Amino acid sequence: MSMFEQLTNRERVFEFLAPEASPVDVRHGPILYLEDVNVSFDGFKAINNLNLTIDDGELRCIIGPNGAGKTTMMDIITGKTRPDTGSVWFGSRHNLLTKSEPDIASLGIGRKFQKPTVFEALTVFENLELAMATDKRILPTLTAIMKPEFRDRIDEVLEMIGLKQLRDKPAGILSHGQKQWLEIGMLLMQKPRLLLVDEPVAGMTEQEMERTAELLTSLAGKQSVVVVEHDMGFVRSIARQVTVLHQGSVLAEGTMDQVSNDPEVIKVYLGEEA
Amino acid sequence: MGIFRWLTPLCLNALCLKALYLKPLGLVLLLVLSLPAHSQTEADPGQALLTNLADASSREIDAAIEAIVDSGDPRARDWLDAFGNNRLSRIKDTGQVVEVLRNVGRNWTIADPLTGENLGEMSRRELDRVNINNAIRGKLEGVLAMLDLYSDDPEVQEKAAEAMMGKVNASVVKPLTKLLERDLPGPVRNRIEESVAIYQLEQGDAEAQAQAITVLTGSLHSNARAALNNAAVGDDPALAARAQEALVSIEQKLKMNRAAETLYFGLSLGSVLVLAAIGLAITFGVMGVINMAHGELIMLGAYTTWGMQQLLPGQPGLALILSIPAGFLVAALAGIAIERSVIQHLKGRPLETLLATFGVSLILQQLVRTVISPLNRSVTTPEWMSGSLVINGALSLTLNRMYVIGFALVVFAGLMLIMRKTRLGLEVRAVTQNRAMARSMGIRATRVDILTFGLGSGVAGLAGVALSQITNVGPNLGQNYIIDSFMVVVFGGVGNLWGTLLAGLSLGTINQILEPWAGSVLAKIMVLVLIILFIQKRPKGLFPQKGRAAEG
Amino acid sequence: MPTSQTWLLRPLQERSTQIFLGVLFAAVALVTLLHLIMPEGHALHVSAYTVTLLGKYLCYALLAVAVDLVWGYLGILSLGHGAFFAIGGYAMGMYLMRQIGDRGVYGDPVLPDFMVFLNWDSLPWYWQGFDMAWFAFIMVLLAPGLLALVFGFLAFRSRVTGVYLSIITQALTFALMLAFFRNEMGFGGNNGLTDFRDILGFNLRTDSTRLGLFIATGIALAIGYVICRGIVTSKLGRVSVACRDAEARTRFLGYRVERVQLFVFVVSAMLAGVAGALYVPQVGIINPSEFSPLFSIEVVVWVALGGRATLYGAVIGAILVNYAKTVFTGVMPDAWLFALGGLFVLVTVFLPKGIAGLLQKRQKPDEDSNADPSKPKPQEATA
Amino acid sequence: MSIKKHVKLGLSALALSVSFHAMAAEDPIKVGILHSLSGTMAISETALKDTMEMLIEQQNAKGGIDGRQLEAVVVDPASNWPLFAEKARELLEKEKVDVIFGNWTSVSRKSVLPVVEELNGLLFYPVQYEGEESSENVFYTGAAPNQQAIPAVDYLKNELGVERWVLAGTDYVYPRTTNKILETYLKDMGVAEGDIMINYTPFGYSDWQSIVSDIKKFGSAGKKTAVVSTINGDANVPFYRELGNQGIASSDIPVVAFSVGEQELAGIDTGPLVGHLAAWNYFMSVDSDANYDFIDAWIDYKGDEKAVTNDPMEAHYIGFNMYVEAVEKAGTTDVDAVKDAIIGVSVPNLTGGYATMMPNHHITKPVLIGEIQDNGQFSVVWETSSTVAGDAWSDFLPGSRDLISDWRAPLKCGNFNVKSGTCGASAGEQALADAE
Repeated sequence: MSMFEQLTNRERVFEFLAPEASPVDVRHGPILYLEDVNVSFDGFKAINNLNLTIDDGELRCIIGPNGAGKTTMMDIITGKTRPDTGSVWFGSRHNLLTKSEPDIASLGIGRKFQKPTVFEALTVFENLELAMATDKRILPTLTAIMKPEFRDRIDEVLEMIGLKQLRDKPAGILSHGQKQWLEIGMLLMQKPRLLLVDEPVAGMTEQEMERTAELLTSLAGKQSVVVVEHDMGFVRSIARQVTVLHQGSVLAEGTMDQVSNDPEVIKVYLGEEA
Repeated sequence: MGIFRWLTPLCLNALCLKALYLKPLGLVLLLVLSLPAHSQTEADPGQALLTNLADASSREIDAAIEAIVDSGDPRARDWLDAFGNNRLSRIKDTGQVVEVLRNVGRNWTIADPLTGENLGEMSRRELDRVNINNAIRGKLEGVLAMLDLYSDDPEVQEKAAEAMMGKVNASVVKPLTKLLERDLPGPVRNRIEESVAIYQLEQGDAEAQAQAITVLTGSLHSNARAALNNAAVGDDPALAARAQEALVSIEQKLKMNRAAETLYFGLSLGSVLVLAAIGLAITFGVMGVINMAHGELIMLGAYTTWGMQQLLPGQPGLALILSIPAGFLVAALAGIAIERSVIQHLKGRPLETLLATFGVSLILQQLVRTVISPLNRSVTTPEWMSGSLVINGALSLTLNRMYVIGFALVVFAGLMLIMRKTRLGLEVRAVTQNRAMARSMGIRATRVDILTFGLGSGVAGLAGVALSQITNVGPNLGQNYIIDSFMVVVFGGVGNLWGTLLAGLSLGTINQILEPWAGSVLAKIMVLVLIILFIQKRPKGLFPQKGRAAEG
Repeated sequence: MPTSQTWLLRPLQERSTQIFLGVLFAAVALVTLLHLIMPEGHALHVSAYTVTLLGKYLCYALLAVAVDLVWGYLGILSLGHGAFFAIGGYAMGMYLMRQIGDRGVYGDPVLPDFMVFLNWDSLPWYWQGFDMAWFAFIMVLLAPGLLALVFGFLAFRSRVTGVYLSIITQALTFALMLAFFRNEMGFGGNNGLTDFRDILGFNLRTDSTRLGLFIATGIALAIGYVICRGIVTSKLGRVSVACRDAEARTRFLGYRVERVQLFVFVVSAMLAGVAGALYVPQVGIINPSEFSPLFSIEVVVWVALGGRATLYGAVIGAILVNYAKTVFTGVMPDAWLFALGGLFVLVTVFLPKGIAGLLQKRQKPDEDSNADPSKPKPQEATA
Repeated sequence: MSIKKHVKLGLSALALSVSFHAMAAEDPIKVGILHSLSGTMAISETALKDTMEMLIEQQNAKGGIDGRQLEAVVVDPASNWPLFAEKARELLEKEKVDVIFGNWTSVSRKSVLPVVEELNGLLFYPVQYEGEESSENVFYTGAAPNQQAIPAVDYLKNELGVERWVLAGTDYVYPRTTNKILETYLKDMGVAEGDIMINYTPFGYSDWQSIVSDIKKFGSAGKKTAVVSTINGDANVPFYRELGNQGIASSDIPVVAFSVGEQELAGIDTGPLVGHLAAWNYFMSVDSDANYDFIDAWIDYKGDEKAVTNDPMEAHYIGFNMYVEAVEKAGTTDVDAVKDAIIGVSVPNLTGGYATMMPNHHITKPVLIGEIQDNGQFSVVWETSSTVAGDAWSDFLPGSRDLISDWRAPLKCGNFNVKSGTCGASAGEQALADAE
């Protein structure tokens, strides 16, 4: 990015002046565009001319063999990785490539990691508290007090993710599945416009999976959800639109049935699986 | 000036001198054998000469020396050497002049300079040293040099010629010029010509001076420059101008040499840094262990060298060579002990290892203080490592540093080999990349840890051996290097040996380039600040580690 | 604003802080009484020597608390906090030097003695203003704070973390030590600043002043403790812990990790500065050796010994180690380094949670090992 | 010293403890010894502690002072300057010692100074130092600059005809001050600015390459050049090594050192040093019976044939004997009485002469120039015809030119300004402090 842009980009230079999160403009439909995105790690092309659009309120599943670039794509969207070329827009106003992770998060993109990462030293309650969508600058955080409505909101989510009885236990003692849930809960606390969910059901029991499925589908509409998942069964149970990634670019897109009958897909992916 | 009065007669018949010098050893031996008899005849001239020398006041001393040389006595040279080395004493009550063979401790071993017979020990209370000081020693060197010029051994001649530089005066010019008529090895001839020229420049007539300048113009020798400098400020304007030209042309030559010199200094400092840091690069880079006791491991290596020299008195060279493996072993074992006793309990807590090993370093230091001594230990530099390799009058590379540079490179190459070519190296790299994975592939991570740490520590020991030739061997040796070592490793990029090499050498050179105009302290500060700023730009150093291992 | 108080007052409502403050004040009061009331030579009399000694311990304790704040709760192992301590100390020292006025051996009204005999003709600009107490005291906070701000800004912005950060903090204090050793710097070089006469008009060489400084230090420690406690029990404290344990995650929640780090780091540096400022008049000298990296490391070890991420642990650790030093240097001068070194090793290897850890174990054995003992209870959090 | 007492002492430090009852007259005379036994300065200071213990032992064998035995109280300030002040306070306030022998570095003395003045103690300081100080409570038995540096320079100038000067030192106050003094002194003697090169290096500096080569260049300007070294302890070994390796012989560019003594040489491979010079007020090699007896006693005490003696040890020897005599003269150990009694006391030194305590609390010393020998000893090549009295305030520093020190009544002032005719503040202010 050129020096000039650096200087003219208000949000980067005068961060303290920047509004916490200027509204996401989705009047033109899609909430997320990726255009001709390329990334390579010392020679290896992880993402290769990736083009992807997610509509507002859509629930999208992304599948693909290992190394297809699923996680890398999420890293790009959340600002962890910067692409070599291409553009990534959140709504039609925010160029994500110019923003830091916190900016992007406060714009309303929430992410759940492949490997569940919660703050083990903190209690379940505190984990959610930190995730809560509030003013996240230093002094407000320092002087923040636990308003009743906040607590209600948290308890509500606790209810939703079924960790009420573990409310004051340190997150460190949770089971793998429970951590997954907690992290989803943290996502909900963020009230994001777009949720990026990386392998949500890994290590979950059947009924946990079902509940996750319900939850995600219930979210769709209000928020846009992008789910990366290996578990075909699960995908099938929630998927409306499915995108198949292969070698860093979109191989096929459509309903589960469409893609699963797509010969290409069968060759590279389902074929492998079989 | 006056000192060389005596050389005039003596050198008119340079033969006597030559004879005196060239007396074949056998003959001298014969003489010595025949001495007892000789000394019985009560009047050994030597006795008188020595007493005269001993009694001489600073004014009479030249005469006394002169007398000894004139005597043409075969023992004269030994006497003068003894005198020069401060080994002549008088027995207080008898007034007899004796040569002190061993002057350590309360009782000294003395010998009779006339017969060479050992007179056993005597309390130093009973002895009265025959005084000599730098001034006299300087003159003495001139005399001995004059003698040596007649040697057949070119090396001796060269030394002598070197010594003559700036010591020439009226009395020796003639014999020197005579000497030039004989065919001499090139360097000797040049030196003599130059030394004569220097004299001419100071004393000679106009055209002699002109000649002198032409002779000296090429020379890089400091005495030559000194003479020219004097001439340049002299009262004869024409001469001064020419001297000035000569100086300018010399200065040109010097510039190059100085640059080369600075570079050499930089490399040698750099190689010291590399040596000190490379062991750390292994323990720190591979195992993520922050070993604050690393400095003390270096110290152990240095002390091993000292110990070796105690075991093999009189053979510092051999001791030094032997202490390379020994130092490695000692430090390696110490390192392994530390790993087993402390570090293995701190897996995955790198910052805690820092604290624990800091404690260890305190203990090791105090251990050395109490067991050995709080005082520094003296490590002697073997002949072949002292002095310097003379490229030309202005540029000479100190040998000990040159050896250290070489040693550093060898050690580095060795490590590279181990890392690249051996099974251990492979395993080590595997463990570095991904511990769990490596273990699951049947690599015994603990064993690797032990070996790695042993290796790193051993290398620290090697560094100690090298440092013993450059700096103090004392309890604080380690402290002085630990921080620099960390800087080098971090600057180079953790876990990357090439990085460490490059970082060490470049930091050393930068430091040496800055030093002349910034001063030593400021230079060091600048380097530190530079490192801090650099880390801001590249948080993982020159050569960052790739892969997930680096994320941690 | 009303809410801003709550974070500071919150600690006063939690029991651990109340106990801590209680013990601290009781001790200070007791010492004061015994010093004043008991006659010289009485078995229970506390000599001025002991008072000053304790005063020194308290300064170290405050420094340790500052270190614990960044290390324990933010996971930043600073090996350079001695630098902030020393800078605070120098700021105070400069004030004290100016107070000497013309009572220096050369009787120069303005220049300190060391400047006179290294014939400086005038006071360097950075010495200006230190004749005024208020200015000096502001500097005690500002100078270390500013250094921390600049250094921290550079470091955290470029996400220098873990070992690398520790090493460059070490480089920082080392560079400063070398710099202050230089006489050209105008800080008295190796001799540092000494021969102080009086502070705020009180003669430093009287027992009453010493007692006053001791009490002041006690109060400073109390305040410092409450501030730190206030931070760690606030939401910001929990964010810090979050940064410590999962930095990336915290970013994705929308927190500017580098700013959290910077804020806490600067606060901690200022506390360290105050500790240094109180330390100098009590020990009567400030010299570059306070910048020595080894000192900074030692401070960290105090914290480790007392128990990381429990502020009171830092206090315990600082006082214990330094008390041990006092005893050892008396009892076994030749061997005290063994004892100290051994202590460090044993603590880090066998007492990862330090003494505080032991205490907590006794309190609630069911405590899960993953959970950090420092974690505030929710009711505190939401009080 | 009994462990028990020290445990007690330790406890007292933290808890609120027993302070010892005042000494009755027949109690032993307590001699505090304040030398670092650990840390960086242990290298130099441990020997001084042993010396004191030896001297005290000898004195007790002679029946103590006026029948009172002496008792050594040893503490370890661990090379930590604030700790020096703390320990001094401990000695004076808790241990109630009658006198303290101690300190090596200037900074440690500076840090102790306010304490001894406040508590009105006695301190004997045995090391050569930069001067510019005269405290009512401190006796300086080491050399002031005019007892070491200036005579050494005279020697170089007159005996060796040196015209070009390198003043190399470690960057701390002693070298700084000494070099300032020498600079002025040399310039007064008409040495040109360009013929003086001044260089400072940090403590423990080990990379001398470029500096030594600079010296070499500086020396090739045609005039006889010498190095006046105030380089401190550890940095010396690499310095001399580098000199040797770059082929600078003592006959070309002699180095005269003020901080290299027998003890330092013990840790050096003396090969490259032979012929270089040092200026002290005592050398182990001095040919006097007093010295030989002292050495014998020392070697027996240490049980080490290789044990060496050095200048600061002699200073302690002199200081201790002066104290003994002063106490006998005053008939009491009362500090003020001793302070008055000791001025003018003169005791034999180890070089065959006498040392007298001057009113400025400095003593008279002979100045010796020694050449380093291959056996780690010095051979004396020159000495002052008579002893030199220590100068508290140098005549070659602008600030202190007009100051004199005289602790006798009525002047009783450590920094009396002869121009303004007033006594600098410290004494008066001290009186106030005492009054409170």
